[in-house]
Amino acid sequence: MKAVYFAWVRERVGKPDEEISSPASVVTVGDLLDWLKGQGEEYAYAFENAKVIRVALDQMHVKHDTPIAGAREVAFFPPMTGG
Amino acid sequence: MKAVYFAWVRERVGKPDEEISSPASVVTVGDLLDWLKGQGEEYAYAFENAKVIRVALDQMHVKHDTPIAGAREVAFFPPMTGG
Amino acid sequence: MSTTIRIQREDFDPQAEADALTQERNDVGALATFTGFCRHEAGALSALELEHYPGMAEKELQRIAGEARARWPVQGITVLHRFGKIAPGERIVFVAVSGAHRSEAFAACEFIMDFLKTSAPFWKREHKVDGSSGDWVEAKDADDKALERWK
Amino acid sequence: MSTTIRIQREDFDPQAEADALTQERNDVGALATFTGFCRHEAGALSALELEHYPGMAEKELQRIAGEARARWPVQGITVLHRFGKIAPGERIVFVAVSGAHRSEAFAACEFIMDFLKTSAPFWKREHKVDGSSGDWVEAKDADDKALERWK
Repeated sequence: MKAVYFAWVRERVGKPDEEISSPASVVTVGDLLDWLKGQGEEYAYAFENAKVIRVALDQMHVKHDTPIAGAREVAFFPPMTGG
Repeated sequence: MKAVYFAWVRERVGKPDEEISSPASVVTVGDLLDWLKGQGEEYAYAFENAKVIRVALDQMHVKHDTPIAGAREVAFFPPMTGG
Repeated sequence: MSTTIRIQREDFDPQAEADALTQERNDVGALATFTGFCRHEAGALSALELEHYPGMAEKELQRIAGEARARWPVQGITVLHRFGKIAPGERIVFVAVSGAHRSEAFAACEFIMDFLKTSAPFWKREHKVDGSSGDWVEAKDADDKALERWK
Repeated sequence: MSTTIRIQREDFDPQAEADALTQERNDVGALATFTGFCRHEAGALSALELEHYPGMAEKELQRIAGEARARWPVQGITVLHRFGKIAPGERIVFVAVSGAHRSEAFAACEFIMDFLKTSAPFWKREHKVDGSSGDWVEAKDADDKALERWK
């Protein structure tokens, strides 16, 4: 699965995107956030306040309890501030 | 007092404006409408449905129970349809 | 904090009016505009003829703009309204409101249009393509109802 | 019934966009537009930098425009959003909605802006005149609250 990061999430993780491969125990978006937090200091920092992180699966907004099954792209970003 | 007429009120009365001089018994805008209705067929036709006629005294909207005292210009017209 | 009211026979340039509002000060964050056009009415209409009450029309638009300012902290307000014969597809009215934020610009712009419709002294008469004329446009209940949200 | 969504680095021409909407069919009676600008923030800001999620941003704007169409019988919808560095006074976003009547054009235009603010994937970072940068603009409670009126 391709992970993409935007705005300060991207800055904290230190890269715009990467391939990730989570274990079978990771079922939901929330599980994935928890798992990512354990992947290094930069991830722990980016996702320290996981509640505020917005997530999109294949470019559609999803809630943290949504299963990630089948998604090719997962995006993590702060609340939007366009317009 | 100068009376001015607009839209179909003007067409029915047959003139855009005129000087009018109402008797002392005419106190309110409503009295003036009643008095005008008696001034000829064209006025009776223009003001046959007096309820719908909008009135302005010195270019300010007023209700029919407003006293006309002191006004220099009275305007009669249908509901507005601009915009 | 300029208020511009103009009633004129000729067409106007919405972009020039918008630019005037947004370039006059440098803290504009939002510009809401409304333009009203003469509809074709399925091809039956050759023109609308707009009559107005000179003097009072300007005063009413100034009064409505003033009420909008009393309700919302907007910056510039521009209200333009044409009179005379207006062909289908042509502009009739233009309202633009600038402000720091969008909600007040939108609200003031729609408020001004709603009150303009029901209290600015303009009247429309239809001219048909068959050469007949004389039908004055009737006031719409929907326009009176539109005022209720501002109470 | 066209919907135009564009996300671009360069500025746009609001009048050309408005003309495209109102000249594409001849029964347009109303055009509501909104333009959002980069504010000067009392002179402290040298630019805003807008990051977006390519692909998803277009999809979200299409989705929002579609929701507006499902709610109101509007005609044309145009939504333009810039990305990259934008100087104070420059345009950031433009929404235009045409329709037969004003109430639906106003409502759809404001609805699109309200949802764009909270669900289109754009993020603003401030660059200061003192050369410092890095402050990401924080999302505002007012923007979340603005959605409540559409429920």
